[in-house]
Amino acid sequence: MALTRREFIKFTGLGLAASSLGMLGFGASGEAQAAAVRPFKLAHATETRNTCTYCSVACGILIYSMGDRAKNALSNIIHIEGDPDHPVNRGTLCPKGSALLDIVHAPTRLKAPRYREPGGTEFKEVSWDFALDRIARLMKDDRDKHFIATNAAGTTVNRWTSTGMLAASAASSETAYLTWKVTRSLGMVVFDNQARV
Amino acid sequence: MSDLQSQDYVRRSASTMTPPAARSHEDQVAKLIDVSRCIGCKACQSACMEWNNLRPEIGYFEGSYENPADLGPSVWTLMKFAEYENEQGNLEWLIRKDGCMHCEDPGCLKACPAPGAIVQYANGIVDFISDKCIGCGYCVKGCPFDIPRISKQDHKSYKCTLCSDRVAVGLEPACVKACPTGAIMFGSKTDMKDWAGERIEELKSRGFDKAGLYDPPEVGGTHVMYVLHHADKPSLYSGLPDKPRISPVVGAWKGIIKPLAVIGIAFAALAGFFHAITIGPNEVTDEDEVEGERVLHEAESEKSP
Amino acid sequence: MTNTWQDIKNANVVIVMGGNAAEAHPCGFKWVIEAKIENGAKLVVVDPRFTRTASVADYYAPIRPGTDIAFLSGVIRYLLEKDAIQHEYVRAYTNASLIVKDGFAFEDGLFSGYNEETHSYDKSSWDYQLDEQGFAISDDTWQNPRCVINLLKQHVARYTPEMVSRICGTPQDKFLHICGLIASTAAPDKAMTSLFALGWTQHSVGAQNIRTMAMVQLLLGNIGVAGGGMNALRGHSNIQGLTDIGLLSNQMPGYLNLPTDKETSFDEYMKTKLFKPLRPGQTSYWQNYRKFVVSLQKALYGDAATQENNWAYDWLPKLDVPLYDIIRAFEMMNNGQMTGYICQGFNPLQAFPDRGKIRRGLSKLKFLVTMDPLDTETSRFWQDFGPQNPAKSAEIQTEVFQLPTTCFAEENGSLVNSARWLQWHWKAAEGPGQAMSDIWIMSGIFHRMRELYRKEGGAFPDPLLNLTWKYTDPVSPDPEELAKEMNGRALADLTDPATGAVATKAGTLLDGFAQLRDDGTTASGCWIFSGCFTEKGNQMARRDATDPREQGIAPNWAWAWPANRRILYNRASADPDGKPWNPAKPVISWNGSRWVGIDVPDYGPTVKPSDGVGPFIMNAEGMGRLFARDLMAEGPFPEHYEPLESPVENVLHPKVKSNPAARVFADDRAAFGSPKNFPYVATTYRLTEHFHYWTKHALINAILQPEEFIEIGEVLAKEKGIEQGGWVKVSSKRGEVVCKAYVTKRIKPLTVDGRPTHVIGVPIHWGFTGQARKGYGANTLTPSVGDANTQTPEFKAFLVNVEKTKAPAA
Amino acid sequence: MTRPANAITRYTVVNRVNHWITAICFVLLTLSGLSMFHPILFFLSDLFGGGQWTRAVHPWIGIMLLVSYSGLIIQFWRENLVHKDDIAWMKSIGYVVTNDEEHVPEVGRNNAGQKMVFWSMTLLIPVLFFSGLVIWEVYFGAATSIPVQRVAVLIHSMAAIAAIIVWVVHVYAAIWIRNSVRAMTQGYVTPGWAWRHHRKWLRELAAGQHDKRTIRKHP
Repeated sequence: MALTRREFIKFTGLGLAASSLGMLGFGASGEAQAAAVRPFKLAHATETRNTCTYCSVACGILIYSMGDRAKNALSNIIHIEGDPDHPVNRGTLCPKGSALLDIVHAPTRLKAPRYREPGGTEFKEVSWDFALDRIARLMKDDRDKHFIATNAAGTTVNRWTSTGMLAASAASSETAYLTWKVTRSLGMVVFDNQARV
Repeated sequence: MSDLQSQDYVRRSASTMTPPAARSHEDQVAKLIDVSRCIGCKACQSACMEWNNLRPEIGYFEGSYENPADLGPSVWTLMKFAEYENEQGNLEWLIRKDGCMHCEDPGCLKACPAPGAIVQYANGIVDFISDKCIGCGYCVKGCPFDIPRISKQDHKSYKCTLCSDRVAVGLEPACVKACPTGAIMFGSKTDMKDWAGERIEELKSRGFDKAGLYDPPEVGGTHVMYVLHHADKPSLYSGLPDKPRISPVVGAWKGIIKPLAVIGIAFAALAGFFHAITIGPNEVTDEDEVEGERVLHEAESEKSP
Repeated sequence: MTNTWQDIKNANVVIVMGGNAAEAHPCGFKWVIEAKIENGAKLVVVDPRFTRTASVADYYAPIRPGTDIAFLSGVIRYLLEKDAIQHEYVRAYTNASLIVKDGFAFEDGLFSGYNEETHSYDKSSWDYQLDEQGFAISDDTWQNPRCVINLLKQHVARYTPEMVSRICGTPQDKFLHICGLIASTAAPDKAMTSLFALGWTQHSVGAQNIRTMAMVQLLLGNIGVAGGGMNALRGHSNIQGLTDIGLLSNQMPGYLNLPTDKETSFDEYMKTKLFKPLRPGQTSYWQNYRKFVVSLQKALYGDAATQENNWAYDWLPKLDVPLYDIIRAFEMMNNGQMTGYICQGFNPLQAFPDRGKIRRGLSKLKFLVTMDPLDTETSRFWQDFGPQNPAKSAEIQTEVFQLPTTCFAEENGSLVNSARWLQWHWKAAEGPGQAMSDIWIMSGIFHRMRELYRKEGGAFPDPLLNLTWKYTDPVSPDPEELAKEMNGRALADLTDPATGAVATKAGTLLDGFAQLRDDGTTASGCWIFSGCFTEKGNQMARRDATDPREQGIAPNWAWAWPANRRILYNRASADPDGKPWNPAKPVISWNGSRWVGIDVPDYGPTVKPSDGVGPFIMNAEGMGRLFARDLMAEGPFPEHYEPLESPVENVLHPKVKSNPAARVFADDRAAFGSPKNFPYVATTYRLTEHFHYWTKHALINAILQPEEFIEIGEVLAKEKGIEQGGWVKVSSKRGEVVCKAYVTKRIKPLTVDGRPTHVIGVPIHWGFTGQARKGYGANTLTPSVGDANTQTPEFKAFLVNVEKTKAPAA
Repeated sequence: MTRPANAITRYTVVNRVNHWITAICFVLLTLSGLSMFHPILFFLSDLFGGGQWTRAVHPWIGIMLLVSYSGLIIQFWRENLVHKDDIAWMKSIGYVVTNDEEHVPEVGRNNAGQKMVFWSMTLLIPVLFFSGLVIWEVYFGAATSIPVQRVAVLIHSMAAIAAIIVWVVHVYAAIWIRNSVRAMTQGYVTPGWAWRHHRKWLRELAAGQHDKRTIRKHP
């Protein structure tokens, strides 16, 4: 077999360090084979298939979380990368998708319901019950006050225009459907989503 | 026969070693960056930061899409953008992913004084082993591409590892996987060169007569290669060196100076040694003492009234 | 998208205009690169800026923002003049041959029937001449001057290359070169794909921008074929799904229209929806409209929706105006007509035009509820953040609820991508702290409201009390149950009408919308999703990526509506005899007894080619429309109208400068600036490093693009003494932004009507919450006016001034 | 400390303390510097607590050396000025190395060899200091360009080698010329030593051309 390039380099001692040491004839080689590569961090992480939350290319993603879903382990997401099986993205992700981990763990993720009083300068944490009871009360009061059952012509129109809803275009279709049901059952018509922006 | 995910060392800084030869390392890995497919989206940067747990400081807008402003201890790859008006007066936005080139003949490794702080695996990856790094910055001086950066936090040198932790388990590097347009490919160096050949043909068919592969022989070739539309002028791409080579100054310092130094110092020491055993010490004799005393006494008596 | 992302690789020409696919959809854009490499495709980019898409283009031409219709009308003129159209396709599959009513006319920028007072058209003349049977009259020889194709030719005759260049600022040679590239795909076996997004929609003529290109594509025979189509790249991950499910003021799930005041009864409503074929033998989904509506009502109200109560028709709210879109909502807020607003995963303070108006509107609410995983600007509109949000908290009486929600990684469910694929995803971890799912929160509000109405009574509680809620866990319904409800199920045993045998047992999930009935025996929450979750299981969770012939269909990956069809109008991929136009890339073809191929036919599977049923089965004539009849607000043919804020007059018809059918509220009109004070054209856009206003919360993205800036050409920068990276003040009549400048070669002055016109680029991503540096937000500058059809705000063309300024005090 | 009654003070306490501070710094710098210069000597870094410590401490010792050596320059520059005598001494270097002092011209306080050591170090230490600053990564890594740093590192290592060779000569000379070490440790020499090695200086001393205190005073 002809001399490969690697062997050529080895034999000719192209490396200057190696050559000068070679001249002296000794050096530290004993510990050369110590483990060096950073351990692979996903070895036993739990893999969950998901879809990127950002744009409508809808790249397939693999979410890796610490913990194997055992009863005593609370899963924590440690890494997200592209799903190589996905026909569109084939494992790739854009700069937003590649950084999904940082949106999941953003310091500005909200962790508790908060409430701001009229004229207030700060939010204060409140319980879910307080928030939802109060919201339902405000909505009902407004609906009862402003609901339009019939228009000037006497036609039944059953609409409520004084409270509006903007729906989330990153929410799942199931969330969207449930939102639609609730919103429309209240007669709400000021209703939109991000389709235009 | 391929052992592309090998973790065997073939080079190790500041050490002599016999590369393990029993295993076959016929082929090596390479990353091919096809700038003609690159859209500068920074997915590679993002994926690199995410995988390697790197989060540099949030910077400022500084008159370019280049962010952060420079490579750094926690910026191992960086998209560089150059607005170039060609001879026809048409604008070309030349975007290049900068980062470690994983030279076959790595200047950093040569310059490094700390045994084992820089290693090269049999697959060609040049890796910095942080716990052995002493932070001297010699690798910075050894590198022909201006890549390594020393951290002010831990005074260790950092750069792209070519995701050696992923490659070691048979995965492609994070940037390669993320790249949306396939501008970054990964595989054996042979395959990458073949693929680059096809790409260059295609580019030539689109009128880029000077398209070519950047695999600079001056550093023994690299394990990160570029397909350039203007391979005749690599420096158009935000200063990619036209002819990268380990600086002769570094060569002298890490090369000829070392044996000369040893010879010089050893010669001085040996000269002394042999002088000592041949000629021996120069000792004051009793006569000297007498003479000395005499001179002093004469002087004192002269001055004495 | 009419086609799939991967199908882009089959194109011969890819035109990116009205979008910036490389930056906004990098992973989808890979298929453009594939087309270039594997199919030798040419990539053409037309954009005001030399974008990252342009950086890999074969050909780039600049264009002034808001003049795409002029450009594309010029293309149509070129195609007709050079006869570079696919004749057989145009003749058979478009309405080119149909004869238009005599009353239809176009003069001085206005179509027939304009009412100056209402800024709207009486569209009765915008239609075909019909024969006694009610079918449109046709002249296949195109001799009749009232043929659509002849009227079109006449309409676009004004758009000469000189005129295009004069309006758009695109150099003539570049325009003509692009015309040539486009024309090359008129060959039956060649295809061009059009990739677009907000660059076309966010104009006062947004819908017409898209229509014009659709017409180009029809003339070239590029709709329905592999590598062709009109591909709206779309925005958010489930923007398609929310549109499909009708979370819009005038919509119901599956593109069914919410009733209006005029539709006083269910019968009246159905009358306007009745499908009347305009060509003999034409069929359409819309024949089944009643089945869809009844099945929806049964899904919503169950046993309470009966034949007797007209399927609870009166429980649906009815509209008195065409749209209660967001621009109108904020107009109402500012007028004190609104009490409350719920923003679910939506940040209107950043996202909607005229930020000052948005802030004033929110300040007038009694209550605001935000539901979001992140700390949004909207939820803090009342807080003083300095010049970026100068709010006087004490004066704002709005009660604000900031509700923390889980995110994508913390829930199960499906999303619909722009290629209409419904893809299921799985939860990976719990949400942080007390964050709860939107489903839990909406259910919580619903239960509390229902309880209050039960206890206290109140305004018309019937729909609320009768809404179906038969979920295993009513507090937090399982997404799978909701998906099944949308898919639909049989409420009684369904018999095959031909044999009388029971085909579908009561209670079973339906296989598709073909099984829907209008007698109340089926329920389906979203007819187009019917088939997504059948007795065979969750079709959206399918993961077989097999792709026959690697043509980019992957029919067994997830599920696509309608009926798992991947390429819409795919009948048009074959010639009238059923033979593929492009034998190398067939989609479906007629095998003598039925339609076969790699995709589900968008057509009756056994309808013979000789039956002459048109391929565009959503349309009453079964044809692609070069003449839109009465479906567009501003005319059946596209016409160039200047943006509401524009630096020049409309050179085609000075009297009618801008979209005559645009809806402009008086206070918004007063906030338009003139070119005298605001001489530069501005356009807003996204950068690839960020997703709207979310990713400034993600550290990596904040690092990748940390700070607000604008882009300005070298010539104007020099004129204004603006340095690279220096500080500038950009102002419009509505507000000002102080930020840094990116002086670039990528924006060049355009010569418009003989005068140099400068364009300023304004990326949108910065606000005052999150990790990136604080910014004013591009919507500080933008005008509050929408497209005449959709009310999509005109973010892409408006007027500003720019001045050098000093760095603000830290 | 006992000392003979006829002792002549050659180095004062200040001289000696200063010298030995310099010497310690120099040795530490040599050890740490060599450990970073040549891989076979990397083990020397263990003396300083490992490579990181060696790298960190080396420049600080360098600063100490510069300051310390400046003291020596101030104290000794006059007596190291070059004279015609030095040339004569250089010419008779053969007799010097063979211990044949009688054939060597009479030497003043310092011979030409000693002066060469002094001036070599006076040149090399600032060179080492300034080239060292350029490559002091922690503080000055960004102050100069990489090509400049490359040159600096080359200069630094060459200067260091030169300094080490000078040092070897210096150390050997001290051992070779017996009782020189005592001069720098205890400060005195005997009249005989002075007669033998620095006869001219002895005569000058005797003639009172130097401070009287240097003779038979407590050093």
